[in-house]
Amino acid sequence: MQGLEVRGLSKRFGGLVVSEDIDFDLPPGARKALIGPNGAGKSTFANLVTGILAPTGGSIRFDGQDIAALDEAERVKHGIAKTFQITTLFSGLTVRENLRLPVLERLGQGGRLFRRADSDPKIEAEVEALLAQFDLLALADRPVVDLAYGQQRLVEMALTLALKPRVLILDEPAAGVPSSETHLIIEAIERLPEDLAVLVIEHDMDLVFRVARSIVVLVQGRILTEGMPEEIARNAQVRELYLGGAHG
Amino acid sequence: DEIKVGVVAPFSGPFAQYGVQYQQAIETYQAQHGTTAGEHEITFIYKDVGGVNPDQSRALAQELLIRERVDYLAGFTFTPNALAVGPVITQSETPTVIFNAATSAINAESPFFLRTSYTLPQVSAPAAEWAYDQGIRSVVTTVSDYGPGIDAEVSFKAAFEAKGGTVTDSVRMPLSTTDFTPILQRVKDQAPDAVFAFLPGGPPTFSFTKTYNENGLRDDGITFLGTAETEESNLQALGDLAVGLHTAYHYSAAHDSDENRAFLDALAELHPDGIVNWASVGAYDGVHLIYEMVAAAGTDGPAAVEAALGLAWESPRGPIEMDPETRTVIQNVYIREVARNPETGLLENVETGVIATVGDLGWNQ
Amino acid sequence: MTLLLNIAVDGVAYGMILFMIAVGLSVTMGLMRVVNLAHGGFALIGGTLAHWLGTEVGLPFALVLLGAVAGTIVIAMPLERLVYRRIYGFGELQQVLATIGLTFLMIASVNLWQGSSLLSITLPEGLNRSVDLGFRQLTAHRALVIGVGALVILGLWLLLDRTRFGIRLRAAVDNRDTASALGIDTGRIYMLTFALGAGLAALGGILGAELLPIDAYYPLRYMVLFLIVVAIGGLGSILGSFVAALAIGMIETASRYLVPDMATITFFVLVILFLGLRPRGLMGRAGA
Amino acid sequence: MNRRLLSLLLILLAGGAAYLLFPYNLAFLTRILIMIVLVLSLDLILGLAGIATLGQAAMYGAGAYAAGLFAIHVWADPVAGLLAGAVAGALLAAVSGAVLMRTQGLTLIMLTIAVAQICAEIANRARGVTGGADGLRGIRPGKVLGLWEFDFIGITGYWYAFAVMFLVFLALAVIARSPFGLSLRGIHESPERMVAIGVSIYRRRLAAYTMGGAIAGIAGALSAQITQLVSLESFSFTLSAEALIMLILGGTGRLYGAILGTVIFMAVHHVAAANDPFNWLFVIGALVLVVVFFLPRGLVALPASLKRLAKGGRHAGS
Amino acid sequence: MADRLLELGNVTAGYGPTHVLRDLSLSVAPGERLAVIGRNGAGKTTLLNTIMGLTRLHGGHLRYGGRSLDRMAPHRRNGLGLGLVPQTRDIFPSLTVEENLLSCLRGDATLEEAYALFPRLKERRRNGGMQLSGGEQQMLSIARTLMTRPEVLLLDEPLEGLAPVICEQLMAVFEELAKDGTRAVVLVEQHAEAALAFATRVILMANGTIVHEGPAGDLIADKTLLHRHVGVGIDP
Ligand SMILES: Nc1ncnc2c1ncn2[C@@H]1O[C@H](COP(=O)(O)OP(=O)(O)OP(=O)(O)O)[C@@H](O)[C@H]1O
Ligand SMILES: Nc1ncnc2c1ncn2[C@@H]1O[C@H](COP(=O)(O)OP(=O)(O)OP(=O)(O)O)[C@@H](O)[C@H]1O
Ligand SMILES: [Mg+2]
Ligand SMILES: [Mg+2]
Repeated sequence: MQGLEVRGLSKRFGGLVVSEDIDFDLPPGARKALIGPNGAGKSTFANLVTGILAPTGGSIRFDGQDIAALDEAERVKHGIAKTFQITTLFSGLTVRENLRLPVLERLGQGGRLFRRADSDPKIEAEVEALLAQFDLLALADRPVVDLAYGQQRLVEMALTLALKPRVLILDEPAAGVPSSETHLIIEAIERLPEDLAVLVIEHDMDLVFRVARSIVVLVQGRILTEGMPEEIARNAQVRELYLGGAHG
Repeated sequence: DEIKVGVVAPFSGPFAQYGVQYQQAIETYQAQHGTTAGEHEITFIYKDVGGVNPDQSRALAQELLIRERVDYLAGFTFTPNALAVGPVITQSETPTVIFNAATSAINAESPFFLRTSYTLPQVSAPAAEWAYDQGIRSVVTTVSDYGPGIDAEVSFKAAFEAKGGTVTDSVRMPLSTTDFTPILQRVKDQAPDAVFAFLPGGPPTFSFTKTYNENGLRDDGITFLGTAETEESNLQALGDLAVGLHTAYHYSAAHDSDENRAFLDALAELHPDGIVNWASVGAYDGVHLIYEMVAAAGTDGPAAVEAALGLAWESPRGPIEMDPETRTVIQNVYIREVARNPETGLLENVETGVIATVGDLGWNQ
Repeated sequence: MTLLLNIAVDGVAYGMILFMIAVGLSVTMGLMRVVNLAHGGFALIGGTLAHWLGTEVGLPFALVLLGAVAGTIVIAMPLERLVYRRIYGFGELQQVLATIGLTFLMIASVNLWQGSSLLSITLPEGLNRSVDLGFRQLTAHRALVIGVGALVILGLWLLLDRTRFGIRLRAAVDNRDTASALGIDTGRIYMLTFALGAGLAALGGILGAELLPIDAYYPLRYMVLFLIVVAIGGLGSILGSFVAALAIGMIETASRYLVPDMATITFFVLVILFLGLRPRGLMGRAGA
Repeated sequence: MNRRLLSLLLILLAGGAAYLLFPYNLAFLTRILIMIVLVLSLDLILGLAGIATLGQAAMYGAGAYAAGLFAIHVWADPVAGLLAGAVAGALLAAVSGAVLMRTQGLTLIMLTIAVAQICAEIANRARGVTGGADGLRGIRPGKVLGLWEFDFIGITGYWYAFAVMFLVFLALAVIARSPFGLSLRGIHESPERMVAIGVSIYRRRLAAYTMGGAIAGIAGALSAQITQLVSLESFSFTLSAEALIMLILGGTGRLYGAILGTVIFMAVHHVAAANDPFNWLFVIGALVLVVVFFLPRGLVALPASLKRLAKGGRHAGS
Repeated sequence: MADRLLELGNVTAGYGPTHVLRDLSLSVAPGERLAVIGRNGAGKTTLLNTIMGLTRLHGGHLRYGGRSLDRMAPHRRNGLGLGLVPQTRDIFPSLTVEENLLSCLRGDATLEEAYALFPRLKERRRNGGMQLSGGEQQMLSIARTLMTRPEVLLLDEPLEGLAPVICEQLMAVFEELAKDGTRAVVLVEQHAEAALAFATRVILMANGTIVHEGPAGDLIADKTLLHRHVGVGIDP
């Protein structure tokens, strides 16, 4: 099988088991969501897959190749990218520069010395397109620190998309974005290339139910259940542990 | 007419004391002997080199020569600073009097270098000979691990062994050493007759001598032999622990002669708080040499050097003579012992005798 | 055998002196996270006051110690208000620049007041005497430093780990605005802690003067040494600094006994190896 | 673009003006130029890539000794000597950087200091090769490009150093705006994110450190050729620290800051030390504090601050 | 007791020299639940920060229970009864969870209270603050502020990153808080729906000023109001 295959993955911090024996597949074109109570281990799972954390056990394969030994940067080069739950941007650089950097790196131009960073029309066009897509054109030349938090979330999304990943993990992409503007993010997700595998981690159920075709529920580091959105919404256990009364 | 002398020395930083002492000695000389030599008015221009900084030293020398049009250079506390001006003074034929820098090799670098201080072999070898004559047979040498220290170690050892003594151990101490206990404990365990030390002035000397006493080397009867360690600007800070330390050196402020007393009195009149040590006398004699050269040859550099060679005079440190070959003064080396002056209550280096009259013993090494 | 004992005794004594001198820096730079290159400056002020009180005013040693530490704190408080308070929020580089500038001013002031020669601190007769350890002697002075060092580490541990003050201090350092919004009087905490750091600097400067004698250029001469102790110990950890100081004392002492001429290289190579393998130092907190 | 050309022109003009205005101080001006090269190398590492170091003198010293030994034993050609210095600086930076670039913050600073101290100690102990504490002497550089002999007044030295400084500045100006330069700023701002976009920040930082090492080596080589003597002090902590002060004083990350900071610092030092060497530290100390408080971004921010002041705005916050 | 706890009159404020809030006036009465709604960058966070004393006040005045806050340091404002849960959570990273709470403990507040509200935190109490998951950090941040026993609780998007069940539970806690009529809650929330359900009164912000103010009921009744003023709609 192609795409991301996780088998028996586990992670422990000292005595604390945060991921336990997780089997998980993310084939090309997938639109999955990962939900679960706070501290269930969702971000940890994302970090294991992207290589920020090293697993205690289990295997991670991508397109048949074992990637468990690769470091974070190498996995990005393989096409596995993730947004940060807590915004992590180049705060002193302008929005435009923030987007230019990943595009340059993706095209392997990041180490070039003797040409200007903004001199490649193709790269610039791509940057402009991203700015337009996330409604950031007006802010393009402001340093990111000056932006309000919600605006930074948009830059965060755009920056990750600039890597043109094949597996995209979105850790709470809508956090801090007002409900009126989550549509920007939902549309961005919907416009992603068809064969891109997407995993969304989110507590905003509106977003989850809009974009996910399949939902995985994680509780205490274990997969509780997986299913179509309607099934999950009806699952009594999930409602009790996670959803509460609001989503019926 | 006016003849200018450029003085390159540290006037700022941790070594500013040198510059201050040069300046005080120069002013004292001029107060005593007037500001003219022959029909020439002599003025001094002071430049601050900061510390060991050959780049700055050379740049200052150039500035003095080109902009101030000086005819003589003087000062130079550190060897690299002196060496850096070698090519410059050779080219401009400028007689340059070294007040302090003590590495033999400097004078070989240019025929225009003259030195009124001393070289390390000049005092360490006599120290070795004196020690042997006192019945000391085994010595451990402890020197700071850098050029001057190694020069001192080598010449002490050579002289001591030539006499028939044995140097049982030679310890080279890193310059960064702050705690000398391990080194002196090691010396103590070997129980030699004496320990010969060479340290740069200031904090290391202070800690070393303190540790020498506190770790009981003195009580064990291990004689301390040194050179500049008890020099006057540190001496009071060393306190009672310094009493009884032996050093071999070419100048003590307590030297008993009319010239020295006149020098001290004149200096005290100008600078009541001034401290006099070997740097002062190096500068004082240096000025004397410059006056002699100016009187004899005016601005003619080569002729001035020619006139200086072989010149002899009575210095506050005793009789000295400019060696024609090495261009370093031939002088007495005294053995001294630290004691409290009963009148002033201050510590001083009491000369107990002349142990040799020598020129630069390191010249041919 | 005696050699090993010698190394142990001298290493501990030397390490304790290092600790006394560096612990103030561990407080200001490690805990308060201000790159305080002026640490040596406060030690210098303490030492200079001690010199002055001892040799010119002629007070007995206990009063000298007390007076000099108190005097340093009195000088440090307004400096905290005028200079440090404004640079806490700055970047590291600005802090480097500001504290270096301050150090220059301190050096220049001492230079103007007392000149650039060694400033001796008179010890009472008792402290110059030696204690007999059986196989060798140790000066009473060093024994005293060992005792005071032990007290300081105990006191600081209690203060920082066992009191609300310690928790609030760490909170204030982590995020000043938030701490303040949560009701913590960060200004007062900073001032008190800084005063503590400066006082310790003075105490260390005076007690350590036997090895690192005081003169106007003291802050620059020994800056690297202080920084190494704190870096090896790990930023933000007093206990780390303590262990580091002892370890450094041991290593330096051992290498000076065994291979004196290679001691410098040995020492720095070990520093590189250690920090290369453990970049956070012995007990550094995350995020340092 | 025009503004950039203009400022390059300004540097050239300043170089010419200094030459005409201070014809008797060429030796001092040359020292400033050499120092600028060193501070520029620091601006690349610290200003752009955010690598804090207090050991830039290690590469400076390596370059100086390499150029000196090269001139004595191999070839006296100055330009070849510069290359030797650059190679030595780059080599040392690459080798030491292999360990150093894995760390940051205080740890990194301490490691850089340690490297410089080790270099100094090695040079001290290898007396036979380096001359130890007396210094490496006997360096007699040949004519620059076979045309200009180093003269007594220092005219050749001045223009030679100026040309080198200018070329280094130009190269760095290009690098700063290149993708590589942008990525260094990215690493400076957020290393975590840089990794997350697929960059091995270790390798990037090492590359920057090596480049900085080469430039520092060039500065050292220049000083060896101009002074014709290399001393252990070229490895000194003081030199590293002063270079850092000059850079922060001028303002980091903008190259002009390196020039401005160095010129102001050294000029103030020169004048203050000439007038009252004993107390010049007061002047420098005060200058440094004034800059931190009123121009936290360094002297390069002065024009902007003045403009704001003229407009009647409040004083610049940080 | 005054009928107004907190009063802002013509406040102009911002970060450094820039103005973010412009000429803004507002008051909060005891027992009130006030929601603040606005687009990204409208100045909601800046408003709370200004009340707390974390920004630079350029003009206008603030009063609390009749006392002027204008030149008062943040910690004293907290002492008077203002408590802020910051948007960025701002957990103290070098403190453990328990120490984070201890650092703010005031009056009769106890750790047990916090742990009862968020059992998760009790499980993690020896963990470093920064090792918590995003949602756990949010819990800690809220609990920490509650430890200071605030009279006026300023909440900057407190539900962000929390599981839906927890959100419901928290809203109930906040409601309870304002119930006894001496305290008030100011809630900044992106999700207009949740905010309106909670609040008794709503202000809409745009470009650093208040563009609409009124009972929550008005906005629920007339959905176009929201859209007109701040471009924020309620999802169908
Ligand atoms: N470095 C660490 N050391 C110890 N415990 C950790 C560490 N990192 C995470 N944890 C713990 O692991 C658990 C899972 O954390 P994780 O961030 O994966 O949760 P999550 O599912 O993303 O939660 P949320 O929805 O709140 O973001 C948490 O309880 C957290 O406290
Ligand atoms: N620290 C800061 N320095 C300078 N400007 C800032 C800072 N923080 C915010 N701003 C600016 O102030 C304005 C208001 O920001 P604020 O954070 O108050 O908005 P907000 O309404 O809370 O937005 P969000 O919903 O995204 O949290 C924005 O334009 C932002 O760019
Ligand atoms: Mg999470
Ligand atoms: Mg906000």
